[in-house]
Amino acid sequence: MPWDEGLVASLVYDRPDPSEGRILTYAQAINEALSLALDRDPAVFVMGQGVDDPSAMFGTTRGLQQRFGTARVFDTPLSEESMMGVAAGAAMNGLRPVFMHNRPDFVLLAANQLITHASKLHFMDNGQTTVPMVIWAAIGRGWGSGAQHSQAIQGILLGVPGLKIVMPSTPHDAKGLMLSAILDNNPVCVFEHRWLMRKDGVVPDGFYRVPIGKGIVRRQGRDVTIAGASHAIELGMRAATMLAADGIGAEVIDLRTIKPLDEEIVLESLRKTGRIVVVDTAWMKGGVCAEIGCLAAEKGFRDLKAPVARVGLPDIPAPAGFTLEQFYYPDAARIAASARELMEW
Amino acid sequence: MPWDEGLVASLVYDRPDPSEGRILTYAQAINEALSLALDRDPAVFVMGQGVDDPSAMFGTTRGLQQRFGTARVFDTPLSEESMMGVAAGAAMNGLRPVFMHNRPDFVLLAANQLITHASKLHFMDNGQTTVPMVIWAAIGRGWGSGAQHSQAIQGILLGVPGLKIVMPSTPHDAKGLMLSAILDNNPVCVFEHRWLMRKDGVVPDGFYRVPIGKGIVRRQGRDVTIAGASHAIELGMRAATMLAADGIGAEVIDLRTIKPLDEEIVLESLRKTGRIVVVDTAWMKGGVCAEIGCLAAEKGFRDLKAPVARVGLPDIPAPAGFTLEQFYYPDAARIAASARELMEW
Amino acid sequence: MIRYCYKGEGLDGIARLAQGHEAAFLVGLYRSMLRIRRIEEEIERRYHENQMKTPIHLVIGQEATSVGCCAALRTADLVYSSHRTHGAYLAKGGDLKAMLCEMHCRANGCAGSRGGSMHLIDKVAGMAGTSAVVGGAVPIATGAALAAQMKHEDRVVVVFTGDATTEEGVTSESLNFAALKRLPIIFLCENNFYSVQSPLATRQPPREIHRWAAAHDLPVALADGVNVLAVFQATQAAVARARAGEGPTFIEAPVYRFRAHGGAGDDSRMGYRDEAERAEWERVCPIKLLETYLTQRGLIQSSTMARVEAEIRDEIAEAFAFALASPNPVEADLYRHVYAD
Amino acid sequence: MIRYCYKGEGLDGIARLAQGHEAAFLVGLYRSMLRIRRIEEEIERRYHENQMKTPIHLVIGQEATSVGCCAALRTADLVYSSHRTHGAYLAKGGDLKAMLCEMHCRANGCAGSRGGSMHLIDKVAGMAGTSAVVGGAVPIATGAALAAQMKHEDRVVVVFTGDATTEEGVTSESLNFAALKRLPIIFLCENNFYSVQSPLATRQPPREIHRWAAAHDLPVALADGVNVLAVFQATQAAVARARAGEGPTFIEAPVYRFRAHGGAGDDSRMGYRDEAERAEWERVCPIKLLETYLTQRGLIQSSTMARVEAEIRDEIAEAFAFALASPNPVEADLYRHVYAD
Ligand SMILES: Cc1ncc(C[n+]2csc(CCOP(=O)(O)OP(=O)(O)O)c2C)c(N)n1
Ligand SMILES: Cc1ncc(C[n+]2csc(CCOP(=O)(O)OP(=O)(O)O)c2C)c(N)n1
Ligand SMILES: [Mg+2]
Ligand SMILES: [Mg+2]
Repeated sequence: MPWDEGLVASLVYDRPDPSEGRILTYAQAINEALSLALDRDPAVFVMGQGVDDPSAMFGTTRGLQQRFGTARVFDTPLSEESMMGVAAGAAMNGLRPVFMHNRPDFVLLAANQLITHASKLHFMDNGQTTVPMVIWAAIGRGWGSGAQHSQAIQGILLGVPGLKIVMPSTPHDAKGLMLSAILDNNPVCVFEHRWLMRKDGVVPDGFYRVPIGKGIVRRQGRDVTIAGASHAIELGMRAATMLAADGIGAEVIDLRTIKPLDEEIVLESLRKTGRIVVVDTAWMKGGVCAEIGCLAAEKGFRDLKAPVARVGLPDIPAPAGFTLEQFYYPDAARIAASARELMEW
Repeated sequence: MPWDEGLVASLVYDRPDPSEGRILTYAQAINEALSLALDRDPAVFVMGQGVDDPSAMFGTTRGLQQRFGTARVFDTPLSEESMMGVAAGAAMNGLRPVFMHNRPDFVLLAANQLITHASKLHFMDNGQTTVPMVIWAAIGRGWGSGAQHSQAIQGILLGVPGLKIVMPSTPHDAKGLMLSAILDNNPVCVFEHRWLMRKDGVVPDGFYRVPIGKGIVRRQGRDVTIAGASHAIELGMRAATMLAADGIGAEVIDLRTIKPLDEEIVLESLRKTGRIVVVDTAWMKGGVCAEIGCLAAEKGFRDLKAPVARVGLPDIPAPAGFTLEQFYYPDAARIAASARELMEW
Repeated sequence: MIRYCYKGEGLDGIARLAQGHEAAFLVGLYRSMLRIRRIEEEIERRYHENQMKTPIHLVIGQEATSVGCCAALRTADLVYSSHRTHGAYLAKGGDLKAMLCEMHCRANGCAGSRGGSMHLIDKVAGMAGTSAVVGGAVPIATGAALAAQMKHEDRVVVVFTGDATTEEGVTSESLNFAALKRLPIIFLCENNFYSVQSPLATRQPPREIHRWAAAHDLPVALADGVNVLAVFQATQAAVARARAGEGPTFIEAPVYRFRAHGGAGDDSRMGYRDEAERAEWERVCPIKLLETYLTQRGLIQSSTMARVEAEIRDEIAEAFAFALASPNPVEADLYRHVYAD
Repeated sequence: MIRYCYKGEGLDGIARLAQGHEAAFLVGLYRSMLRIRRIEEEIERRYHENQMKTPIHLVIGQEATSVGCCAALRTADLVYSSHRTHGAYLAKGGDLKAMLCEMHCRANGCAGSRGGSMHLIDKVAGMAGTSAVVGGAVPIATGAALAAQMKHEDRVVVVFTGDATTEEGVTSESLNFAALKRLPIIFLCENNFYSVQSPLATRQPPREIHRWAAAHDLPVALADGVNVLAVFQATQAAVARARAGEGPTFIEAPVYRFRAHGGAGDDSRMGYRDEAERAEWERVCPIKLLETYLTQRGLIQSSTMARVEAEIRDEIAEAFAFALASPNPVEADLYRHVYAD
């Protein structure tokens, strides 16, 4: 199972019941969203290193170039900063680029264009220009990706005004949020976790949108809230199952969008449970965990029965080796343990 | 008072009592630190756009090239990413660069070298190489700096493992922390606020260090903790004076280092006051405010008598115009109001 | 010591290129440059009054590049620029009142007091945007050219850059991409030999900037930047190529700024450049050169010149008065347009 | 369709450059290349066993660049590289066992199982570091050269890059800086015409990479990348210049990778490049070429060849056994070296 394989197939998922509807993988759902968007609107185009490769970005771009042509689906030079600016400039002039990166680390090469330009130009121009663009990146981990090929950068970008960030956890949402992101008139980062690419799920046919900025309750519970997005929900759901065995009712909140954040869904859940574990695939310091932890203490303080808990990456770069990775990345057991501690507080 | 002037002289400070010792401005204190470091160790050098200009980076680099030569104090091309890598490469090979930027926005052009390389190489190499370098930038605001020339990026960098960030608030600390940063064997960001450059203070002669990672209590109080760093302390101290008039005792904690954070000094103060207002010159979301707010709810929960409060920038890019700036930036009154609310909780 | 001397043909160059142009066209260029100069001078004169709480980067001395270039463009063509944006904005037809309102931080500024002098924009005139980050506008303009190409629009994009802008890697990346895709874009590099107070020689090895650009596989030109007609001609050729689908061009135009990098007045006395160097370039002031040519040939009357000066003076006075009488933004404005709907 | 053909002189080139070299030297180069090839083949053979949980970027087909270049260096000289690092590491004298331990995620790996195959390092051998980010090592190596210059060390730095690396703006920036400061550095660009599965033509306009580099004002060379002696010679000339304080050199060496971008086996059948193209280049396999020359001239005996093969085989077997028997890291290791003391 070398490299590429190892990167996407590290989890085994329960297969959904096909009687519930049409089953697609997460990667297929993204592919369908891109295809629909390209079809509906000639302004949409897809760019990125290797989007027309045979490996097709985990399959998400499979067939798009054949169907929509090389002008609308094209490979780029290795020039992340310029390409981000090119996407922004095209967006400011009537197009809707989807700029794809197979690792989020490479988005950092374009930090200046993303943070200081694309996200702020609409404000700076007093609303005269819009910058409708999607910055897609596959976040992930494992199989030796190490410190330079698996940084989850959502925490770094959380403080950037004017930017939106979505992190879907299911094939259904991957499609619906991608469509929303493409139709949004702002730069939207769509961060998808590699380990979800093979996940199956029921995906409606045709066009639909999952709203940006709205979370969803994945599981109801009265004792403790587990909040997160993307792959963290996978872990959170498993932790909830473990907790149920101990008689602890965990409510799992899938934020879906981490900026702008659906504060109300978190506070609402907290009103019920009074306890919260924030889970993120990125570093805990100054990121999503910190933001939601602070939110709980700021606007949900009256409901808090125990300290806020965060489960994410320690303040350490990602190690490359397999054994070290096991110590580094949080898992369901760690989330459950954290929740149990809050129950005993 | 156009532009340059407007940028550094926007505050009027109380002059310290000269009988307490030698008085220098903040900029002079930095100049003295650089000069001492260059003198003590031939491995130290200073690079950056305009470090040898007549305007000498607010005076911080005045006279250095004349004294230490063009090989050790030099101007650079406009190539932030490469220069950051050059500094890292030099640091990995026995030198101690101080890389100066007159605005933090420009550091973002080098995000890849700073975040993905300089900060992580020591870890990735299993400790075989060290990357002792200082990334200096003047943060600031005002006089039309706007969205692209006044971003305070400490919140963005807070989650980066392997990096240190110091933000001195007094001339004394500016010198002592700069010397510590230069002697530190890690990449250290030294962010200095423009509005402090003219501030006077007592600065000891000769070599001394202010330890990285240690905060300091600037004012004692029993009712509410105001925590922050850099220019936020200026505002916090004034807010404390206002609060004292209402009979509220505010304890002002100058973090000095925001990464690694002196958690203990915050928690210790919280044990006494049970209330905290976190103040930062940057965005509140996912930054220093969020991190310390979360910390309070995580490790100081038992002491918390009221919600945590944050005072920093709203989730909006900086406007350029003077009138809008007044609505945008927090001031002492807002901090005091925030503290009063906590008292009434 | 004069580091960077003028190497053009001066008046002879103007005379040579003026052949075949109508007098009215030449006078129009002259008027355009003079107008920019007078606006800049007035901004400079009033700057110490602290009503314009914004950085300024004057183009005094560099008027020929903006005017020569924009004279070869249509309204539908787009111009992007960097921090030194007044010249491009005005030459492309940007609204003077909106510009001065922006500089006075008024609600009706061209960017609603949110951009400041480094972010002048006038979409109607085709002044599409700027970046205060050196090199920041280069890929954005390249993206605008990509949009024009993909949408089959008959539109050329120009991005004004400085000499130092070519040191930013993003410029190399963007030249590569523009050449690869044969985009309808013109990179107009105003080489004024300095970046703030740093001379070219401390930032680049001794090479010619347009030759460096040429290595990215696109046509390049060296145009005398004090000769408005040379810039016009080079742009015209580049525009023709772009409209014909033949791709990008890089134009280097050596120029000199007579004032400080930022703010009012000259700062040569601080020592980073020789006053004699500025004096040499002032002898080939682009406006003076064209004026000399026009008057020597009798193409402009002194009465016309006086009228032009008066018109400009009145326009400027009115625009400043308008700006000073304009309203300040209110708090609610701050919260608008963070996100687009 | 063959997009990128071999344009060198093949065997004739070897024969021409072999003049004046001792047989022992030539056999040494041959042995070095063969050793790298055999190590890579064994890595490839075992990769599916999942013991090496790390990405791999094989240099099979590209051995001549690493070996030819490093043969012109001293131990004190430093080598930096990108993700495709095995060749440079081994040619520079990096420890094989430490490398294989790293690839097997063992505690005694050359980076303590924290770097993986893209971060091979051997400070004793002068293999100074790598970056998994394309272009990431280029400015770092430039900084190492700056350090050598500032410390007056007699040390040359080499950074290995790929063709796509020249599209990253940081490479342009670094060439500019190296030329400006006349740094003792060699940029060795292994142009294998592809970036992952993207051919050069979709990323750059039709230009020659070394000519692009030359525009940054530094000497450049084009060296036949399958001819180990051509690479040696070009490096030697560059090293001499660097040691004499005459500054940097950029060398482009056209080569071909016989395997997939990453992982084991070739992936040409996926369609992004023609198998015939690979076949053409396999005819000028750098090892085969030199072997043919050596045997034709009687400079190597078949018994010697057999002995070399056996030695290499034994070394490899032992190194793998060592790696597999080596300890895994423990949890406490994770917390070490986040910050340096
Ligand atoms: C990326 C970046 N680095 C530094 C600066 C600071 N800065 C503003 S203007 C300027 C000079 C740029 O020189 P050039 O491109 O030659 O334009 P000129 O000012 O000479 O017109 C500099 C260094 C900046 N704005 N952006
Ligand atoms: C900045 C960056 N962008 C993209 C990648 C993904 N990537 C890894 S290797 C590679 C190919 C680079 O091509 P080249 O420089 O020609 O080297 P080669 O692999 O051909 O040896 C790419 C695109 C990366 N590692 N870093
Ligand atoms: Mg300039
Ligand atoms: Mg390649």
